[in-house]
Amino acid sequence: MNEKVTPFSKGGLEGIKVRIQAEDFSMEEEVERLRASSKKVGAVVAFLGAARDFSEGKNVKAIEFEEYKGMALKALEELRNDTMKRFDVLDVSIVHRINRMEPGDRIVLIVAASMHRKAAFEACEWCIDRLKETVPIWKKEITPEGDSWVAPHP
Amino acid sequence: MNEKVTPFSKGGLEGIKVRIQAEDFSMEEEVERLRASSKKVGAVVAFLGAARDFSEGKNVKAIEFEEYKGMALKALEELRNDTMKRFDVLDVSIVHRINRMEPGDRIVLIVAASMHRKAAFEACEWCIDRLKETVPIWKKEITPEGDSWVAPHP
Amino acid sequence: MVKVLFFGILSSKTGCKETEVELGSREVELSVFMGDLRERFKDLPKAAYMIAVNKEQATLKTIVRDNDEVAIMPPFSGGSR
Amino acid sequence: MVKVLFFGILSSKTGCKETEVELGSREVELSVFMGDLRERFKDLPKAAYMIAVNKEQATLKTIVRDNDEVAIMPPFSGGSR
Repeated sequence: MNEKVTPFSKGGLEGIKVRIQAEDFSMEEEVERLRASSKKVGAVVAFLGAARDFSEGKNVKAIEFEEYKGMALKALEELRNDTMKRFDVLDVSIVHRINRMEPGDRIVLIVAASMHRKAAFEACEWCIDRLKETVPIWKKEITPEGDSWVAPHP
Repeated sequence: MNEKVTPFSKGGLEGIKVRIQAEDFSMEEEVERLRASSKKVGAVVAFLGAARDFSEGKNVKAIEFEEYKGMALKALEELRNDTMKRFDVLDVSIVHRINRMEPGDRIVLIVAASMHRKAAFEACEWCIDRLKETVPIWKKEITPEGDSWVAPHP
Repeated sequence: MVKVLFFGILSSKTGCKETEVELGSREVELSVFMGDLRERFKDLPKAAYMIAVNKEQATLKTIVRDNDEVAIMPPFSGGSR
Repeated sequence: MVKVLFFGILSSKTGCKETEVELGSREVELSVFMGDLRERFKDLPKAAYMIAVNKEQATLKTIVRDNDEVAIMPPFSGGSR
């Protein structure tokens, strides 16, 4: 195991399950961590959001994410708690990257583990929808003409 | 890349994206293969089905999957095609393991890649629901008292 | 010879995974073929979840002839729970 | 001093990411605080998506006092498209 543990607000496993970090993450590691947490796990659903070819006719070279440090991680923790209360899941983890990202880079990973698959699908989808509404992170586009903040999209 | 390519019905990439095999699979590898297939990929949803603690009071040591060889893989290929026709996804892959499995073992992986996340969630969930109806694979439970075939569950 | 395969619980019920049926040059509808088979395997249920002839889903009207493969299948149970 | 943070597009509109406001020993409702701030930053929109005081979501009735941190936030845009 080469766990790349990054700074997080709480010590212990809880903190590992909710992270904001510049580095890339390992999907296998995140999924296995959740799966190994209980023998009851029958289904794991993972959502991976990636930076796709940006341009809609624009000359976007990269994107950059900024967080409200201190509040964004707290919001992610609340989001995880809300998800676990709302759905019949055994565990949930959320990783969001910040700073500069180029096309193809992985931005966000949400993993939900449950006994039965329906709950994991629902939890995972709800969680990413909700993340966009509740977590203070903003994206801007980097172009040769300068940076511009991106209006949110659903 | 240490791709463990197992026998499949067609050569080339198509075959790799639909497999029935005894060996375990790498989630990272499957997801990256799909993600790398197009710069348009903005969302990847992966469903992992695992063998959970079997027993409901029963003394189940392991489970075993049997396929109708030749027909099961063809059914998986049709399932992949149907999923890609039905949803706005860029790519889909399906891997189902057979033979003996113990608690915690990974059984099935379905990965859907799309531009927008909704299609990937829908495709992935539809695909696993449908797999249970259309792919000739059967499960039995291995107990000290003998084996018994499992009635299907939704 | 027609090769006959029983899968899952049906192999337990019939006590057989694979058998052969001699049709000679006769060609019969699957409904007839299944009727004859039930004479031999009394515990074979009246309805199967799916029957395939030569790995293609068949109907009771499908014609069975020499060298065909008939697979008799109970409901599938792939995937995790 | 009250620390004031502008995020995302609001930092572009105000031309400022972080500033300070002197309240002395006064305690004011956030609505008043924001009114005063708009005097200084004419391009600050009337409504923000969220305002937090000390990293907790605030309402226009929330009291702001010395040493508080006020963050003024436009709609979030985390996640992938």
